[in-house]
Amino acid sequence: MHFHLTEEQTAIQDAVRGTLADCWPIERIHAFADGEADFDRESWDALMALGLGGILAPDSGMGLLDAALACEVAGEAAAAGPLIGQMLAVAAGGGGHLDALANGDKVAALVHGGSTYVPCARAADVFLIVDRDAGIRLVPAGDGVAIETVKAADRTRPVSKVAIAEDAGERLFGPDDAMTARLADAALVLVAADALGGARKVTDMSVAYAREREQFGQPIGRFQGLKHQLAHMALDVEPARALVWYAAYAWDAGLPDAPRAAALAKAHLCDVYVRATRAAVAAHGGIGYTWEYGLHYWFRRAMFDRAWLGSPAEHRARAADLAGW
Amino acid sequence: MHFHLTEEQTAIQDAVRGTLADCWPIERIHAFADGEADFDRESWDALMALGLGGILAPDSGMGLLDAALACEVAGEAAAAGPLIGQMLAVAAGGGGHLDALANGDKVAALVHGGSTYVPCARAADVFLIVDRDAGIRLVPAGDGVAIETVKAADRTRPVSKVAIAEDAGERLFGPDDAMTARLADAALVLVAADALGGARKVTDMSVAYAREREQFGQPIGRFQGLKHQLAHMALDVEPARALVWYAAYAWDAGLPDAPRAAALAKAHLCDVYVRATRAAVAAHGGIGYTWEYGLHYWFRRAMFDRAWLGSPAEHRARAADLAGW
Amino acid sequence: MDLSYGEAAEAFRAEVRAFLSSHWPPPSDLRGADLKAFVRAFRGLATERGYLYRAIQKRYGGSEQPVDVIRAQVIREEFSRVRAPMEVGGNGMNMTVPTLLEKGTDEQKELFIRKTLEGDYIWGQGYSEPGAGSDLASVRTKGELSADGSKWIINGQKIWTSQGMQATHMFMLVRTEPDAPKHDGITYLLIDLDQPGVTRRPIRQMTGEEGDHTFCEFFFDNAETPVSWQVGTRGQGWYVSRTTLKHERASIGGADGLGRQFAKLVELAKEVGRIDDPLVRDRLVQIEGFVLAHRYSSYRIFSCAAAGEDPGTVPLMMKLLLTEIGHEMALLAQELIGEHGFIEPAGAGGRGHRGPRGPEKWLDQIMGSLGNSIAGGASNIQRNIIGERGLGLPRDLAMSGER
Amino acid sequence: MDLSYGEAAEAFRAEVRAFLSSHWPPPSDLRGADLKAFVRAFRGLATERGYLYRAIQKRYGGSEQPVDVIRAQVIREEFSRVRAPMEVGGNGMNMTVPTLLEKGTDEQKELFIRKTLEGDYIWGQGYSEPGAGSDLASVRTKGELSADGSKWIINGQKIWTSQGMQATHMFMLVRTEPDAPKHDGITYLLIDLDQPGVTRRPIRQMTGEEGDHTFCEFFFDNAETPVSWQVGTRGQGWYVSRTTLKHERASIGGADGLGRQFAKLVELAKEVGRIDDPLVRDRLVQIEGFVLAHRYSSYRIFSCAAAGEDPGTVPLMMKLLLTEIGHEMALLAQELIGEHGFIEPAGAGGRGHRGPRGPEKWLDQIMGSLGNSIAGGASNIQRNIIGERGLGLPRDLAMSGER
Repeated sequence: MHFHLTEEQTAIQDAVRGTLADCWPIERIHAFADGEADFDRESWDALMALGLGGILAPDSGMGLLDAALACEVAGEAAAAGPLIGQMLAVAAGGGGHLDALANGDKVAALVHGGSTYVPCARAADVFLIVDRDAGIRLVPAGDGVAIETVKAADRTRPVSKVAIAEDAGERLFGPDDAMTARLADAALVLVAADALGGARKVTDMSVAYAREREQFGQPIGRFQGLKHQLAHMALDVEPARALVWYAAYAWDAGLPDAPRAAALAKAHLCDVYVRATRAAVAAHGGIGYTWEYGLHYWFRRAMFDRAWLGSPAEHRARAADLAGW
Repeated sequence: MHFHLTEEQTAIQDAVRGTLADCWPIERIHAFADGEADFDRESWDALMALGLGGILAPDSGMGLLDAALACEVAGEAAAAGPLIGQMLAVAAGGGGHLDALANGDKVAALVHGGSTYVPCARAADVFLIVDRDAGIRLVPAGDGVAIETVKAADRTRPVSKVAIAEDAGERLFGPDDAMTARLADAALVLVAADALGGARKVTDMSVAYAREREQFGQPIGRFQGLKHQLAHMALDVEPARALVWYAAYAWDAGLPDAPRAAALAKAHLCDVYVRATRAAVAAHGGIGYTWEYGLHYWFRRAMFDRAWLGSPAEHRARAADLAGW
Repeated sequence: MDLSYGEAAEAFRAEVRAFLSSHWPPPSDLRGADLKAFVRAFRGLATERGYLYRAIQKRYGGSEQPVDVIRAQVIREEFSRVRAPMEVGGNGMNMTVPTLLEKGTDEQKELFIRKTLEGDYIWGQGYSEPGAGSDLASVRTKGELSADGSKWIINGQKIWTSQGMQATHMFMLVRTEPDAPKHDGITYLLIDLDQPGVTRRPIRQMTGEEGDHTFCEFFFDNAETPVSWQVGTRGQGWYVSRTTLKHERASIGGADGLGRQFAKLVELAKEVGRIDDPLVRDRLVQIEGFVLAHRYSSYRIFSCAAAGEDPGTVPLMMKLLLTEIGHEMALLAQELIGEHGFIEPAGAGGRGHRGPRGPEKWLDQIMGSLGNSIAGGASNIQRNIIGERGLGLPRDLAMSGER
Repeated sequence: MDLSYGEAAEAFRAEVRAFLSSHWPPPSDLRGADLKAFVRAFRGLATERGYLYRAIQKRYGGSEQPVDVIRAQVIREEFSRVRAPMEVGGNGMNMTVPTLLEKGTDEQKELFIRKTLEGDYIWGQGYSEPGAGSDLASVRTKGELSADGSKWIINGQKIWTSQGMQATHMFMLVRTEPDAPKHDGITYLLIDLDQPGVTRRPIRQMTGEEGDHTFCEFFFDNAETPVSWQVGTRGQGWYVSRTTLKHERASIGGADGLGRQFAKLVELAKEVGRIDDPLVRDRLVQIEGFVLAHRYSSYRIFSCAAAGEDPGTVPLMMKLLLTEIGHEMALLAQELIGEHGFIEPAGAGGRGHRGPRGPEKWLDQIMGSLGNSIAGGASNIQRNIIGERGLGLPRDLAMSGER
């Protein structure tokens, strides 16, 4: 029985955390957010140098849990770059680009079947379309792919409008292939992990602020009103971590409840993330409402995670169906 | 423009409140709750002596708002007796018993169409069946009415199981008669008023307790945690009062949105009542959980009000339909 | 109960309508300075007729009318129906003028009130400081008398000044007696912002907004103001400011605005094809219950005010109720907009992006609803107010020194 | 990650199963005292084999096994699978025994531990007093030494003693030095409840329950206990009791119970024909998210314990999480039972009503969920613990004197 992180996993998370702390201090996030790019090569290369691109490669010896741990830290750091798409493209076999994708030379963006919005699309060399009803395709950028730049709300993973011709690229798996559902499930778990990291980050920011900031001659965290609100944020976030772990574990172990665990984790964590970011702004008061302080980057990521790949209500309805109720 | 109580209305409420305070000190509530009766003649006569039975008589010069103000105080006092049924039977014209109902000599129980549970059924001389789909009937106790005593959860308005023959009694209004819908709406407003009174009562009990009770050398109401919980109870209850007033006013004035206002008030206040009673028990700690302290009587009334005449979800669905969404 | 205003009010309404129909709107070809002059003249006429600035004496440019909340409401309704300009808004009318009327010298009243209500002086609020927030009495901006005793010399920083880019003047709290107890060392000053010692910087908010109407930070570096512009006694500024805050609280509300926003939420549900979803219908009616509780409670407060009766505790709750309903609406809006929320709405972000606004415009409300908890006293302060002033619970230990 | 227990554990499981299959269940015709004797003998055997009382030394009747949470879990699973009796429960095992093992004298250990784990002594908790609640240190029950110094004479009242009707003994906090600071004047005593100075009264709860297993009030009127039954130093009882409370907290949890209750809620939705209602489906899965977060977090805590690693802050949250999930389930149950909730469930109400239980049985859970906030520390105390111990926020001013 082992249901907590191994020393190695903790060490990997720490390494990714360190790298991302170097890449994305708040000033760099500001600069990226106010720029026009949807991708940052330097930070991407640093992550890829850690081997994150190849975590889900068939022979990596790692699994979705390891991928989720990396995505969690990316969510914490509000990192730019289509990490989830990259990992899944590799998991899908790479369609002839496996090495270039695993080492990050090529960039893969994830396209949710039926959605026209794609994060980091302008930087992508290939598009991985994951569609439970239509299967999985890998489409190289270029012919058959039309990209329209829009003003994105999530400034750290800006979306573009993308239209892909139906016959473009290569179909990797059909709709009935088990891999299609598995990759769609994996995507849900990785978004849930991103949400977990973000929710934990804004909780930590709020707690740190409440310990420092004084009002009426007291650190504001001494007041029960705020203290209980922070306790509730932590209560919402920390136990939910185990949902992500379980969903990733179930996927790695091929347990029968893996699809349901993925749907539940996506729905639950994305709700948690939205609640946590809202509570964090309230806990900070005025400063949390400024652009400069930066809480809004996570708020915007929470909005994105929630709606991307289907809303919580949608996945809860699926989870109810999957339970056979 | 007048959207608050007149001096006269306040005086009537105070008179009813005073009478009920005499009738129902907590010891009498305990005794009634542990007894077998579903009716208390003495307190009933005291209320009827105030004229509450006849408020909705065609010539009373009063209206549903006045009836609601009385029901609110009955809810506050956790009073026994089928006050709502009595008022509505009179509003329905009394089917030949108008005077005896208005002065309380005869007792009317309200039967919600389709439901088998009827509060205070064993004491009833007549049954007023209100059914939006089948119209309104008045049925005398006796032949064609079978009553089975059950152990009721709401100890202050105990229900029985009642089966009434389809051809029993007299049909007062058909399903398409406007009075049928109007009386069904009035019933919703009166239950909302009962819920308002109960919710306000348990809030007041909680506040009083928080001001008296000391822990850690402080009145517990000084602690922000509890203070904010009590503020939220008050915030939930006090503004909702105006929903009851508006629904009663709209019914009295025959405004087109009266049916919707009734549905909304019933749904909203019954939710408020359940939340308030739960919060009150939590605010009191252990003592609130004892039988003797008596909070549970309002908790049980809240459970009853919520489910009686249709759940909040049911009336919200109706309200959405009535809005033409 | 009766929601009509009565015959006298309807007669008055007819009078107001007649006035409006002959003086508003301006000729459709009027532009720029001409339009401005027209509006100014219109306000003058409306004031002469007793429709505007009713609480203000004639000598300061008001119409000096007896208190009549029904008439005031009729005026609001009729002006708003034809979109005619009412009183100049902002901190000047809400805070400076009431404070001056109550605590100002005759000279100050002469100097500031008329100019404020004619819109020439625009006032920024100088209460909050970085690191102060809800604890306004912890002011650190310093005021020192000049050597000749004629001027206050001001050094420090103020933050969260609304309309900061337009403001011509500021009312501010400065610490003038550093050794006095926290609440007793503060002085209330008025200051002209157009001077070298004052620097202003717009604050970019989380919505990205940073235009003419955003909040500002102000830096004071030996800024000056005459001693005669001090309101109330030296060292008693905290108590002067308390008057003002009450005025601010009373001016926040807006049942109509909330109702309009709720109607838009229903429209959004239709626009995105979710209006038939039972979950959405249930949530909408749940929220509407609170929206209507707020609306009818505002009727109740209004009705008590009109009758001169005590409305009880419910006025203390309106601000927090509004904030909480805003949160609930935001959460449902987030559910409804779905992927539309991936796009920044036009007009936001300060990068000059303009254009038509689809469902993504709800992003403004979604983030804006968070701003409500901050403006005009944070929600936890509101909860304290309800608990302490409304329910009579004892004050916090940490604030037992506060008044 | 790996939720299997590994080969060694499975070998151990086989051994436990073999033991159980030869010693449980009792012959089906066994009744009354014979059945009791069988159970007692079974526990004795199971202890000899090292399955029960693992943390307790052999000399006191335990099996003195090395700490092995995996084995302990396997034992729990296997015993529970065949419904075999495990350790005697209640306050005795959860609180008295751990306290005695840590702070008791040899005489006390000899005297009480074996009798407790064989079920002869049943312990009531004597902490709460009327008017004390979460503030346990405000004990007012008085303890005074007898003239000859051999006995404590106890006067006062205790409340919320679980299993109060069965209890043979009580561990209690009494104030022995009225002039010492609040926390330093308390002594921890053990007392025999079978004496004239002790009166017990069952507390009827809001569910109506008032049977053998309800809480009690105890009144002490010159009750006595030998000085040798005092645990720890005189005046240091508060600190002795702190050890105990930790044990209690660790023993509350129960992911399986919560999961079973959730499964029943789903059954209820089916039973009342609401399972196809989209609102109900959505609420069910929302709640299930929390139920599973609780379950998997208990795996996480268990796994860390098995590996001897620090599980972080999540153990501090499990009690409040459970309480809050209970509330959410109660609210949905209230929606689902509808008119079934008009009937008191059989077995409740103390009026001897017995019979089959339909959906109305949820009334027990609905009211019971409120009891959770009270038992084992009120929810606001749990929130303080999470905020202060979990997040490192500073202590309340009012409690700055507490430790």
